[in-house]
Amino acid sequence: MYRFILRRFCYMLITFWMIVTVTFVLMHNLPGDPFANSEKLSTQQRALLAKEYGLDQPISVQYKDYLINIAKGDLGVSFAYPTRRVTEIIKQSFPASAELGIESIIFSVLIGLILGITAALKHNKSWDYGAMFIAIVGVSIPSFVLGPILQYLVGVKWGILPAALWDGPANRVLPALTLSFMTIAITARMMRTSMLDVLHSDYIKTARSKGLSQFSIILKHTLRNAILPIVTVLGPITVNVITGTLVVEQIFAIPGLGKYFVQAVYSNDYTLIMGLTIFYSLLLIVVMFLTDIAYGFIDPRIRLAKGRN
Amino acid sequence: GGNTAQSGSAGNSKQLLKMTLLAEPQALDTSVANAAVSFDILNAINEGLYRLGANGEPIPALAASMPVITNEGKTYTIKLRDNIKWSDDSPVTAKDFEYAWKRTLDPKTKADYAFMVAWIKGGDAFMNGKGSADQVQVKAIDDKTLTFTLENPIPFMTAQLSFPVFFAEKQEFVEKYGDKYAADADKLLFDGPFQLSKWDHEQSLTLVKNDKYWDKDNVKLNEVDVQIASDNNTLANLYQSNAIDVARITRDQVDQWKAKPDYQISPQLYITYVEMNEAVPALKNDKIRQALALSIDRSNLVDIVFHDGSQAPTGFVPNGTMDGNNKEFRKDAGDVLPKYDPAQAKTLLAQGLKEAGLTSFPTLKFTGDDTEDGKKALEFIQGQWKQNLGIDVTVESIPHKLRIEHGQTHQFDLLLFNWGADYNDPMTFLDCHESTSSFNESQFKDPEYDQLIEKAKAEPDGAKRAQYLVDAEKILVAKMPVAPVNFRAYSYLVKPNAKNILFFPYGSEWDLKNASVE
Amino acid sequence: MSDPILEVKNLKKYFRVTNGVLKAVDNVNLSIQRGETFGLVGESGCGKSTLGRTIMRLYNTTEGQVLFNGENVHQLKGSRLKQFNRDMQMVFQDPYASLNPRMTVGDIIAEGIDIHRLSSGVKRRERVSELLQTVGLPEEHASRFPHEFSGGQRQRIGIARALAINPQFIVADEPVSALDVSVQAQVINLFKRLQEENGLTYLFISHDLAMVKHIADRVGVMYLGSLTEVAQSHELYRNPLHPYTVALLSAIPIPDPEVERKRERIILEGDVPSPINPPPGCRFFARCPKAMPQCQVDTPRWIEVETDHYVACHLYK
Amino acid sequence: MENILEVKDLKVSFHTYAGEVQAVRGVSFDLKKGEVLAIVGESGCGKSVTSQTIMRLIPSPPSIIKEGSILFDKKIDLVQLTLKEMESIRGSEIGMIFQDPMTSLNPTMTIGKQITEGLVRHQGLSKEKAQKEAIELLSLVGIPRPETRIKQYPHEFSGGMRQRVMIAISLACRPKLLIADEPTTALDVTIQAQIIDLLKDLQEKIGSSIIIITHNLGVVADIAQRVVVMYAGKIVEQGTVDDIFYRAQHPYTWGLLHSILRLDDDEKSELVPIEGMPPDLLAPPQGCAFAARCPHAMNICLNEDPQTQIIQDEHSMACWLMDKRMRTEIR
Amino acid sequence: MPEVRDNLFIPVTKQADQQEKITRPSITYWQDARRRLKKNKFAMAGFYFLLGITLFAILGPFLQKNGYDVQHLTARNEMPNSTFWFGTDEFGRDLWVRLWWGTRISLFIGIMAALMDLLIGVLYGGISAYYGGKIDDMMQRFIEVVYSIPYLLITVLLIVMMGSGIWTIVFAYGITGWISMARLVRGQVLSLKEQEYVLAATSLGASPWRIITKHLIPNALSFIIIQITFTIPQAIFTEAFLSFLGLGVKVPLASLGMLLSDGVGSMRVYPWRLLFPALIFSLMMVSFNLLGDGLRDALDPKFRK
Ligand SMILES: Nc1ncnc2c1ncn2[C@@H]1O[C@H](COP(=O)(O)OP(=O)(O)OP(=O)(O)O)[C@@H](O)[C@H]1O
Ligand SMILES: Nc1ncnc2c1ncn2[C@@H]1O[C@H](COP(=O)(O)OP(=O)(O)OP(=O)(O)O)[C@@H](O)[C@H]1O
Ligand SMILES: [Mg+2]
Ligand SMILES: [Mg+2]
Repeated sequence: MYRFILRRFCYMLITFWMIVTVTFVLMHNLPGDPFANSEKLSTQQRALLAKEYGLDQPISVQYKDYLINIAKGDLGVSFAYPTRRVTEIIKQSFPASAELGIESIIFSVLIGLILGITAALKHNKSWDYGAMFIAIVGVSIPSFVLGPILQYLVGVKWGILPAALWDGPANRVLPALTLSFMTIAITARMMRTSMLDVLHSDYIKTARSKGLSQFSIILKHTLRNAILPIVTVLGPITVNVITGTLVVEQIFAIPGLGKYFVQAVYSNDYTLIMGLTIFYSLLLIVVMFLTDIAYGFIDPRIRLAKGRN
Repeated sequence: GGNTAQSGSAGNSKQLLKMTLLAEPQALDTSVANAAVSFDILNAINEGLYRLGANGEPIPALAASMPVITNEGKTYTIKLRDNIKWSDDSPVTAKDFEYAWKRTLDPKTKADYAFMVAWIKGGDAFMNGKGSADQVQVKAIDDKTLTFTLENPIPFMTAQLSFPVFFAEKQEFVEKYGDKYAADADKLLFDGPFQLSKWDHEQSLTLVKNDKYWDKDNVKLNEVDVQIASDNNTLANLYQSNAIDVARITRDQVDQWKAKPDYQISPQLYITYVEMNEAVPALKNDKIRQALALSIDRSNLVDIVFHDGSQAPTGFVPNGTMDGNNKEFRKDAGDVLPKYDPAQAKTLLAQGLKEAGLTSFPTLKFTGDDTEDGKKALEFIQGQWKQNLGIDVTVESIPHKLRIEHGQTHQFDLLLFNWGADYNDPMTFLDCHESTSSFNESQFKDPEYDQLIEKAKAEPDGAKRAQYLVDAEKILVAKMPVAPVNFRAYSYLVKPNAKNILFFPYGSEWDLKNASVE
Repeated sequence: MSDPILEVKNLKKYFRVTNGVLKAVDNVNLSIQRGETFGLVGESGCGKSTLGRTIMRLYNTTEGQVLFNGENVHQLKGSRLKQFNRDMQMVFQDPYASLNPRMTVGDIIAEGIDIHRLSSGVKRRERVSELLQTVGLPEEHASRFPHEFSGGQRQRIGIARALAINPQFIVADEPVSALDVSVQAQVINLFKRLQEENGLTYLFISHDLAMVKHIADRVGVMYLGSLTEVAQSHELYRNPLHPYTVALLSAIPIPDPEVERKRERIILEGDVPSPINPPPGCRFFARCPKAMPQCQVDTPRWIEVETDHYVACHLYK
Repeated sequence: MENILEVKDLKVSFHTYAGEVQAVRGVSFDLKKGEVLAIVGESGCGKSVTSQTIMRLIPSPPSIIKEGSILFDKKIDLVQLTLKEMESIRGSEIGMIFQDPMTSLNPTMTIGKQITEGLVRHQGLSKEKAQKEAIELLSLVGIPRPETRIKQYPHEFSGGMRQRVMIAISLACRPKLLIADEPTTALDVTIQAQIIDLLKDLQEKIGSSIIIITHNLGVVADIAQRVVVMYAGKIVEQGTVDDIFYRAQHPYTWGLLHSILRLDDDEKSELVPIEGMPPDLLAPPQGCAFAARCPHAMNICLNEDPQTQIIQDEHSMACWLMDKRMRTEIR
Repeated sequence: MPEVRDNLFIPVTKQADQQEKITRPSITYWQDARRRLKKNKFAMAGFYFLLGITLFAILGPFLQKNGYDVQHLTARNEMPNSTFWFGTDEFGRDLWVRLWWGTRISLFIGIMAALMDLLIGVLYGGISAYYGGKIDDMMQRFIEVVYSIPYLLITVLLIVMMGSGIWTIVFAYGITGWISMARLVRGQVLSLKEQEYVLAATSLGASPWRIITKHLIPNALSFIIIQITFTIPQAIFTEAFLSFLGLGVKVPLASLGMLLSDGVGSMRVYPWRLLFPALIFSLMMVSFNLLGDGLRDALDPKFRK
């Protein structure tokens, strides 16, 4: 087990280092320099600034310094927000994104599972087609269309929920719903497929032959096994949802991390770009690792295979 | 459902006003602040020596009275009020101003707007790392008296002292927080009408009335809740659902609201024009440049692309700009820009091409911002040229920052450019076309024009100076290095019960000192 | 008259798996004479297929050699390798997985012909028809797809594919175990007929001892990666020496109620252990009814108890 | 002796996109108390469908029971029961063992849980009692250290042990009838012997009647008292083991017996396969389904389906060769 | 009991051929799949919708005399009428023409993405799995790296570096979009190469090239086709998303995504500017999904109904 974790960790470091390097190279090939952002600065001033941020150094030195800083857990100061460290920006903006992402994942898993299970249990009947149609429609409406429509109808016209902003629990509903549409579709389809697989498996026949009721078979034998494949994709999906909230953030005025992914590139904010990449990939790697472990908890076969060492 | 503007949520006795900002203020450090969103907040929580009135006139704020100006309009001596205090109860002194201005000039501070403070003698050298702080001619004579000397006489200097870059900063406090100064609500000192009580980055800011403010009796609002939201639709929707009291809107929302009492227009000292790079052979010819300018239907452009109260330009200096002699510049100069005339443009183009020895107009690149306005304007102008002159340009929209760099390094053929005033004077729009200016992106070179600008800069007499500037603009019209397409305005929705919110044409967008909710 | 076509010497094939080393084939010695049928039996997972595939060069060896006509097959290169590929062929266990579902039967059978450029055009077609007839299928079937055939027919197609390049030696890896009893005989008869007609040599792998007894001249019994006993087939059934062979023979039910009623069975205790990181000593130790303390420590040697009757067991000295 | 099960003229079909698959086309047989009955026949002849229809385990749709009755314990017609009523019979009155022990157990549930489930459901035992019972069952089927084993998951068991667990599950409520659908096909020979031995042993101890489905005639000879031979969804011959092995009358049974190799057969005689392949049940042929492969087929076989005739006591078969009009020479 | 005449009790004489008669009708795998697909009403509906949309994307603009960029400043924001079938936008441009042009662009991007998938994804996954071992290990690491860099970041970086436009979007998709295809193909090839028919070919001495082209690719093809039917809508979706961020194709050309994000802004005043693009977009997406689902069911023998 230790060896497994150690190996995994080494791989993680290598992947990580490559990501840092790739981004570093890409970033330094961005046209423009970070201080082109203001019309008002004179050339001399810019040179002074560049010097202060070490941008006058050869790339190799900058690269080395950067690696050293990362090792120390220092992601530097944002160029565009000079009073804020990159770690602070992430710390301040991530919670909203994470909350939104997780809420939308909960939404989509709940609705997706219900749709998927219904479809599988009523395989090839109108319920199945209906559920799958909802799922398909879900993937067919871009969030930047759905968001404004929900905002106007629910928030303004009917006045049921806040139209935007990030104040209380009621403010979460619309953005989370908008964000979850895509994942609802994905989970619903996956759940349907894997439910069908499980329902046709031999051990369900065994369970039936014991005289268990349909309900307890589904509850005790089917769900747990059918959810397994979804657990594996849920991790990466969650990360993507958390960081891919840009559109929803903008529409619903949510103080999340998403917009920085675009903004940082536009403002040549080197430190922020690097910081975001590192944060994202770290998140992804860690989540995938956790997913593996979670998978082990649900599926005893995996638990043992790893534990044996 | 529908429109409930009249019963706006502002109708409360709590004197709570709900505002929005389009973006997170990047810095609330008065030296570093560089955007309207920051200026808006700084104007509320701090105060300069003067504050602008409803008509843009300077009113003594922390200063006790108007400055005493000597030395041919170059030396200013200003007395401070007696009862002015920082929020930590220490008095605001002239020293705080001296410190703040020098700090702004210090290259280490990375202040975008340092160039304004550099109008003071010795400032420019220090700012560019060549001089020292001691050589900057600003001095606190005693706790209550500040004096400084300018390089050139500047007629609008008193008004300009209301700009946040000229605010005071307390050395002790700034140095205590170092890099983190002004990064959060608890790392700020206040001497303005409000205090910043809460700052949730990227989300909201909460302002509460400052009880230590010298003029607190005239401050009616108890609290201002400022949410950050940028999407146009979202703002309109929030306004309509009474979640905010003030919203800036554009285009389609304007159509929806313009008949309602909520709707207000605030003209800006802000111009949009097409830069034509004279290094490109086809654009060297005056007639070709004029043809390009004449073939743009500016009134339609303003209506389609901006549709927010913006005006079709009548010159290079926008409406509302004062001439430094207490008159409006546009009234002096008149409507100088030639009218939209496709036929004339066509003839000019033909003549121009012949003069330039070209058989046809080359396919040039037309670059602009990738903002919605920017893209729409590019699209429109491209269509105009195509339909009126039969010429093709390839359109390229790029991020704002990249566009600025392209401009400054002259890597463009045609460039859609926005320029907002830093101070209320024609100079801010005209001196960038001087051949030596680092903002002379079109590489326009006209010795006569340069002379006029230089004369105006050194001229202490207001009337003469204004005339030089009027003449300079005429040269621009004749040569047309840039083709103005828009005098910008902003459209606002304001709940009818929210009173006395001031909207400014430059610098910060709004001022809430005297605002109230009925 | 010793004319070995194939010799396997100290062959080992280990697989690296997540939790250790899986010794699928461990120290196997074997020699097969030209023209004979060598049967290989043993329970599922004992390494029969692995042995067959290693001989076929589908796997590399971990240790040891496979000599085919005196040449080490794992060191063949170039034209010698091509010749080897023509000389030795394999028939697979699963008639459903061993035919490419996207190729016509004709193309499947002619694959070897195409690879070795033996013939083309009309000649190739003629050869395919001939092969189809040889395995008892009408020649029109050449244009059909595998999924249109029954298991027995598919297996015959697999055999035709192997025969197409005139091999001397065929490794038949459980060629009939996936078939219904009623069609197994079709395929077995075909194997026998082909051997008579073409003088082929077979390595016939199966877990059905009755089947192996019927077809093989000599039989090897495998247990957990190692050979435990090798003998002439009638000798092995009449006089099994290794306790495992004895138990195996007694475990096979005989389709005759009279016999079954009278028969005394040796039922082995326990299960086949895992081949991953196996303990030292005799592999059969844990289940052996005649286990001795020595068996747990020493790996038994390979000895010839009688002429041509080899066994690896401490019971025999 | 008393019959525990009477299957009468059972017909089961599947509705598929290609049409109606007539998997079982009129099957009748009886099972006596305490008897072991074997059903043999080629792959796809309807053995599993028959047995799963008894348990009503075949999903409907796509399947339908078109005709027939399954009288269980003299009084209940299983065909008429609702699924709810059936649930109380499954596991408690009738137990079932499936072919593949590797996939028949839920991989994410402990063995103990899987055994006790049925007990809790049918006998209303408390958790602890059921647990004790499970331990007992495991030792009954010969699994060492059952106390620790019940907490383990299926993947920690070998194939043979899993099949024992399956047996323990199916016997948990001491059912009157046990159906074993190819219980040893997926297992090694030595393990197969263990399992068959165990089944025989348990049958004596518990006294259940057993239907064992297999195509291994050796297993049949070992364990069964009576045999049903099926071909293409019909019973072609049934009788005692001796009837079938020594006095078989149907050409298909002959073919089956001939194509099997015997270990104790000394000479290497030529094998006699049954040529051809079974008919497609989508469109079963007119007449006798075996006619196309039958070496003795007559014109009538291609046109008319033979009726079942009793030959002697329990021995019956369906073939025109037994017809009185049949010329004796051929026989 | 039917009447049975004695003369029927005569042995039949059989030809060998008759014994071997194959009862299943002789159709190829693809014919079988096509038949199953044709039976799937939804998939066929999707297919015909797509066909129609493609036709209109090609021919639609010619049904109107206006170019997509011609501004009718006197006819701005017009409702659908007999001159402008789908109305006009704020520049007075014909939305009918613009819409079909946009559809054309979106479809083009989708198809290019599919080609990328085939070119990069299939090749990458195939090579990685076929050679296995160290090569596979390294190639998998690389995939991990690409996968772990935020997709949006890469895309925006690229657009900033190369300028926006159709080709940039296609290129950006090419950098990240092929990963799922590569993974899928890798998984397929990994299991296919252990199939006995591949081993059989190996033992016959087949070259890697022959194995890849004759055995591996044909058998992974159905999965590849299905993946492509998912890739295409995904690419279109991505472009729409980028358009919303202002990173789409160059004006005055507009993709479907740009028309949509334009339309959203003015949906309350000029609803038709959202309605028509949204309708076509959703129809396209739904159709691709239905067709993809149908293909999956049709090509997978397990899904036989
Ligand atoms: N490629 C491989 N990687 C790892 N282990 C393998 C591999 N191939 C076979 N094994 C293992 O090697 C052992 C022997 O396998 P092999 O297939 O040779 O057995 P077998 O005797 O042919 O069994 P069967 O009768 O089931 O075909 C088994 O435990 C199997 O799991
Ligand atoms: N779900 C189903 N849908 C359609 N046809 C089916 C289904 N289940 C079984 N059949 C058909 O019913 C017939 C009988 O199948 P059954 O499973 O009973 O055969 P079997 O005798 O048990 O064979 P085996 O020995 O392979 O288990 C077969 O032709 C099969 O194709
Ligand atoms: Mg094998
Ligand atoms: Mg069966």
